[in-house]
Amino acid sequence: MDLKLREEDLAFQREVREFIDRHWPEEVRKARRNVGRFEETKGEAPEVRRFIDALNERGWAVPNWPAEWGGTDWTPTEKYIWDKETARAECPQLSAFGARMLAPVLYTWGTAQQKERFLPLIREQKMIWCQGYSEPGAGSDLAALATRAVRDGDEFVVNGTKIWTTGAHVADWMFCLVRTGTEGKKQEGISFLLIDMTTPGITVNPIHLLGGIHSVNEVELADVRVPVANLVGEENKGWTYAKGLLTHERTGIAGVARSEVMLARMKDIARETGVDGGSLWDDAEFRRKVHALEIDLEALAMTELRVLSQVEQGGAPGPESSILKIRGTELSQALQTLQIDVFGYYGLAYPDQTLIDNEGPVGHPYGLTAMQAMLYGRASTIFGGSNEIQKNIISKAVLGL
Amino acid sequence: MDLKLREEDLAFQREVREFIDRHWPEEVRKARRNVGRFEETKGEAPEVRRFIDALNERGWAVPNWPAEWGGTDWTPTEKYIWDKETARAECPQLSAFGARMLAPVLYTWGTAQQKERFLPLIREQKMIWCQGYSEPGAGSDLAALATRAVRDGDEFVVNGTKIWTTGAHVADWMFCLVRTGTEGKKQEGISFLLIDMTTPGITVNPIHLLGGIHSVNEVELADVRVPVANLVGEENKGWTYAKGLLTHERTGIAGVARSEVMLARMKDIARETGVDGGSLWDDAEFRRKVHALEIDLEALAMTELRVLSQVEQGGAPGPESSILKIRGTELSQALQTLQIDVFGYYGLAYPDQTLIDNEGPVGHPYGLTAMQAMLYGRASTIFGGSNEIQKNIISKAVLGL
Amino acid sequence: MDFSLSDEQSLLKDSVERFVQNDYDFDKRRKVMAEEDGFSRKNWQQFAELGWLAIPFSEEDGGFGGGAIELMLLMEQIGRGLIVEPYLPTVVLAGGFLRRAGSAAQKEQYLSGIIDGSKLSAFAFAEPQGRFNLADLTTTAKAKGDGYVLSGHKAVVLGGPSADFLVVSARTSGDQRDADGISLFLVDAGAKGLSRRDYPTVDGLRASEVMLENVEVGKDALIGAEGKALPLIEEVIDDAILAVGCEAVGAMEVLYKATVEYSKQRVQFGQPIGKFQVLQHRMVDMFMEYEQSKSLMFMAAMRLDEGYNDAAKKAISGFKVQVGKSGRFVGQQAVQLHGGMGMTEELSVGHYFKRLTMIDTLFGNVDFHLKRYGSFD
Amino acid sequence: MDFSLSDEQSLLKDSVERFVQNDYDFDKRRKVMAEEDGFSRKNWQQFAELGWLAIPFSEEDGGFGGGAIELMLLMEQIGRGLIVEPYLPTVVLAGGFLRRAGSAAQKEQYLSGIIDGSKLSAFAFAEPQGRFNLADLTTTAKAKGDGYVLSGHKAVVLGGPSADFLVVSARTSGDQRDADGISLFLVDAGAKGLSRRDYPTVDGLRASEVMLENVEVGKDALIGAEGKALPLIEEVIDDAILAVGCEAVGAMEVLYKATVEYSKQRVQFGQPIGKFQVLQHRMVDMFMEYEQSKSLMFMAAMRLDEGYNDAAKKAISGFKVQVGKSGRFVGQQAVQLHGGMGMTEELSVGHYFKRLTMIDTLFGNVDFHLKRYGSFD
Repeated sequence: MDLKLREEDLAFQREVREFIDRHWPEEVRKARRNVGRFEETKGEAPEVRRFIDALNERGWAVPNWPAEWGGTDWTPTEKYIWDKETARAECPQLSAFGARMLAPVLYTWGTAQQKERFLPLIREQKMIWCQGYSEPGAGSDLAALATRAVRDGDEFVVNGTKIWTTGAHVADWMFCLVRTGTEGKKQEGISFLLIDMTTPGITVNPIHLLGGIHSVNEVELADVRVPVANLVGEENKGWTYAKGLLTHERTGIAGVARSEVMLARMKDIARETGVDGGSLWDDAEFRRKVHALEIDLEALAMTELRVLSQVEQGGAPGPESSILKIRGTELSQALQTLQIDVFGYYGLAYPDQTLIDNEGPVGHPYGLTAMQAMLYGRASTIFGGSNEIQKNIISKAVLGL
Repeated sequence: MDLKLREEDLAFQREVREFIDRHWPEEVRKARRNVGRFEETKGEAPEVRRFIDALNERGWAVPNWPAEWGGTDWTPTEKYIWDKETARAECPQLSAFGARMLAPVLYTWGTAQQKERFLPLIREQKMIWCQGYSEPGAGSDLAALATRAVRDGDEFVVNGTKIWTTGAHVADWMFCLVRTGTEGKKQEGISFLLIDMTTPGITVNPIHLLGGIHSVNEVELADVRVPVANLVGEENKGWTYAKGLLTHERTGIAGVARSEVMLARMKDIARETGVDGGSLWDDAEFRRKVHALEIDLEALAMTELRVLSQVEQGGAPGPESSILKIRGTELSQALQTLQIDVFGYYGLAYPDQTLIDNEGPVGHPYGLTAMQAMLYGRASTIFGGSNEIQKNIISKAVLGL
Repeated sequence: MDFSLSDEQSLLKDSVERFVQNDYDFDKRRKVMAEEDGFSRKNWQQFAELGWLAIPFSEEDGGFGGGAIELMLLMEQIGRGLIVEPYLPTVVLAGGFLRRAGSAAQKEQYLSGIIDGSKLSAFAFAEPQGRFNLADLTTTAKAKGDGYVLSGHKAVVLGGPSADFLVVSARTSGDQRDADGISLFLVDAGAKGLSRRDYPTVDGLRASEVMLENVEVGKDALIGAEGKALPLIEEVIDDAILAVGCEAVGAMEVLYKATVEYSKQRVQFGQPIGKFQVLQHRMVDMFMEYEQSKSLMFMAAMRLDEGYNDAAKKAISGFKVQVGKSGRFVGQQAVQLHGGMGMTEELSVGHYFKRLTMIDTLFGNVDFHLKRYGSFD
Repeated sequence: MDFSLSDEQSLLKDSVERFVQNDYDFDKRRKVMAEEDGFSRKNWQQFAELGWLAIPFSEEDGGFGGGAIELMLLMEQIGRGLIVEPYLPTVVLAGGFLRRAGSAAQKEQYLSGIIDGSKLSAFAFAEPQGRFNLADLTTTAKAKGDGYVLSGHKAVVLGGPSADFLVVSARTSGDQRDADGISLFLVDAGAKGLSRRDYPTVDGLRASEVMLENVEVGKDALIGAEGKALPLIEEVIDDAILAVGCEAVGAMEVLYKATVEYSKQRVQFGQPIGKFQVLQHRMVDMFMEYEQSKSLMFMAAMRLDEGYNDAAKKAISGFKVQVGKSGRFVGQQAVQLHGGMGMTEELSVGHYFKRLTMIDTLFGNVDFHLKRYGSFD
């Protein structure tokens, strides 16, 4: 038992760091640090495009995919190092909906044509996807979805409403769960469809989240005609694919590296924040809170390593893997909440990005980002299976209750 | 709206204080302060007997009872002052099972003979009672009780087992819920019986609680014959009486005055406890915890006053009365837990009372009492309707869920 | 010991309650916030007509003679309606200084305008370096001729954008954090050398950074005695803490009740989510936090009315601690239990959450007031 | 990065696990505790035969050469079985000093006895006034002739009643809380001038107040260099913290699993209480606290094995903080969910709860170690 990286892993780490320093250099990081990034916007900044192109050139764009579609043959430790280093440098990531959520479904259950058509575009981030799962009546109870797809010749005619669809307003395509059968349990009769967002009948209505962030949408589908060729896998088996996908990506789910970055930045800012002739960092009570969270974070990081190590040994992740999402989101929310405390009265100040662009920030330049992170972060314990649902699952699957 | 006591209330307060100073003087309080009082023991200390006699002489033994049975005509404010002053001086109380729990049932639903026979003895604490409610299979689900009472002439024959019976080993009598009918809902068919503990067929088995405290027992009833004259109220209506009783005594349920005494003592001891050349009270983190609990306690005290004021105005207690027990027990547990922290390593030391009597305390003289309070205090969120059950009740009765 | 309201108090409470119910639903509030000032001048005139702007002022000054209880009743309803009109900066803060220490001339010039609704104001006290320390001032007021010259940077001045005049704390002597040497000045918003940067705050109010560059004021701009303003500032801020605390209590009541209602209607897994025990107990916890906060609200108001002393200060800080903790919990859980809907700007839930979060910061957060509370031990 | 055990480590773990399972059920434990010493000398001999008493000692010293991982594996099982035999005071504490700083003669006289099970020991370090400060010593050791004379009061010496010899910290120079001037001495339990008051601790162990009145020891009783013992004490105490922390992790595992089992069997309101969602989530929380503690246990042990430096100290303090918090929560909730049964001496639940509560105090509580953790930042 030891925590040391092996020599070959250290070499890999050096390689990764060199790549990042070249393609996502310190000055770019700094420049982007104080930009609220919770809005989904059409198009990318040129530096982001360059980084993604570099990833593709190097063959590192989609480390978890099968090698034949551009993935790597990295060991779990190497993947862990990659995640850690890119998070530390706050590198841009490929849009998760295509690369992390849809792609595994496609390369596992998609047709040859679907794979060839979509996977390269996803890998190069030239096609942006959104996820059509939730519906107004089907939130935590996802399988209660009611959007209907009725076969008409070699097309499905889709009618219904999707909600909380992140990035639907900037997406080229949507992958979507639709009801194609009504018999049996509600989990049966669900199919997995790929829908071109330019198809007639689709209306995207923006939903503004706390802080005015526009990231999610309501998507209305009225007689939207989708070629049968865009059905993934078998009809009525969509639930299986979606569920497989929900448990697919364990690495990084706890957001440890992101939280570590946030914690370190909070310490830096507290050290620079003057209070009563000293700094906020001199305040024992503030330090106590930071260190209490730091211990929680170290525990979570170690839990993640334990899971990683099991996977590395070829075993299945043990029960401790189930806590990663719950504890990860609780912790990031606690950090986000404490973080705005650092700014004192300036935590109240909330000029929007345009205002900042024109006149510079009010208070600390990181203030807006911190506030938006806190507000947007409340979603982390709701979306993607609320923490209450996660606990139901652990209770049943792990504790056998 | 104001918090000031009226002149007549202040006069009453002075009267109460004089009474206490005379009959429960400072030197007696001090002498008893460090004695663990969580064991139920047969007989009373002479100073306790003297105090109870004085109460009876003055007519203050059972303020809440109807005047005809020795109660007072105090206003709710006067009752509040009484509770507060006696708690502050840590005066002995009449055994709650007789005076607070059984008596209201008796003077409300008992026969004339029952009242005359039992109420004076309870008031004078010359007859000790225990409560036969819980059973091995009926804890939180009290109505599931299975102890049977079968009518045989002018007697009931009782068979079954009661558990968690506080003081059964020192009690003269037990009031007891028994099943006399099996039809309808489980709440129906329960009767309220008074049982002489010297009746043949009763076996009391001690249960030792954490810390070796002997306070509760298992009581086996094998063919115990109870005269029908000892049935309270109607047969099969016992649940109604017991339930009425459970909500009867609101005043003091939060234990605010007891917690205030504990908090003040903890501060005193912390001020006397040396740490690193100063005192434990100089430790900002310790003070922070104490003050956080003090604020909670002030809130609870005010909530209690709000309820009192409603009752004083002749109204029914509002929804806020429901939180008194939950918050009161949470808070006393938090105080008990923090309190043992004060003693540092001596919190580990646990000589029993005999050891102390022979050789004096190890560490602080209050250490044993504090530790026993912490251990015994864990029961406060379990017994008498667990806090989980309390929340179920509030959820339904107050929130309408 | 008496928790009942006088007839006048009941009338006041009913009047604000009615306004919130009839004239300030969430849609109307949204429209009001979209106005140029970020609130409605028409509403403000109505407040004046209803007499609300006169509440804390003595009858001699043309007011209603109300105390902490009246302020509590009003602010609790303001919290329930999430009212954005600048009652706090104008009436509680600026008005609080004028009624306590304003000269007859100052009262005539400014206080009458506050009462009749013609003048808005704000208190410029915080500074970028000062965090919650009211005495940490780098803004200076130097004697010049018969008056003073003010220079400095005042941060996050709530109500600043629409203020006709400001009350400004500045140092007339002493070092940066000295208790002595702090003075208060009345400064007209249009004064030469005064510039502002206006912006919205997270909870939908408006604030300004106020820059003072050699702003000249006369001797008559000084409120109270030169250099002795700190105790007065502390007293007025304690009023303001009571005010925002009461707002928080009102907001918590709305949130816990709205959550209970939502949970009865929202169906998931074939039943209303209010049938799930975990959510039931969570809502019981929200209810208890609200009730405990309300209890300390009563205590703080009653103590303040008994007189401004250590017991009152302690009660105020205790109340602020409770409201900070409870408000966070109730706000966060209301969002959580509303699911995605709680995250939207469209529903009111998130706006209450934001206001509660901000109230924790205003005038010192939980840590700050827990220490202050302990300092009276 | 490797979380797997070596074959030897697996054997060790299995061996202790088997002992706990087969030879240390709750009834046997009760009998053992009723023995005069409060533990079983027979068990202790078995530990010696199984080689457990040799684990941390070098092969040169007749030991097994184990490190922190081995200690962890053993202590975790000791925690699961709530084993009362004095492994901590004898092997971890006294043994820890001897193996690190004992002279050849001292090792021969004392260490061999620890390894073969013939000698028990204890570390007398705490004092009535010292709380958790290892350097706060009023016990003095004054040079006299060729040796020293010790006087003072040592508090709550765990394992004191059965110790054949004690390791005692005392001041040879300096003021009461100086880091410098602290020395360690080997003192035979029967030494003239040494007296004890023995008592049980809350968690069922035995401890002593040890009074030293002019106890004379030779120069050869000194462990390590005179006046320089504090860093050594800190290092050995950190070993002990790892040890009790691992015990706590073992105890938490037993508790959360026992609670889950109980909740499947205990029927109330017509169903097993494990079907109530609130209790389900509570048990999930218990499970998570256990897993997080276990993670930091691994980290602390691995850091210690990398070398005794600031990273190791920080990991130890972080682990102690986690175990303090988690242990309290898991212990309290296990009692709560067991209802009345959890309150009884008869069931094991309450005993685990008591041990977990006490472990939070041992060697510094959460507050103490949170501060120490922060001191490495």
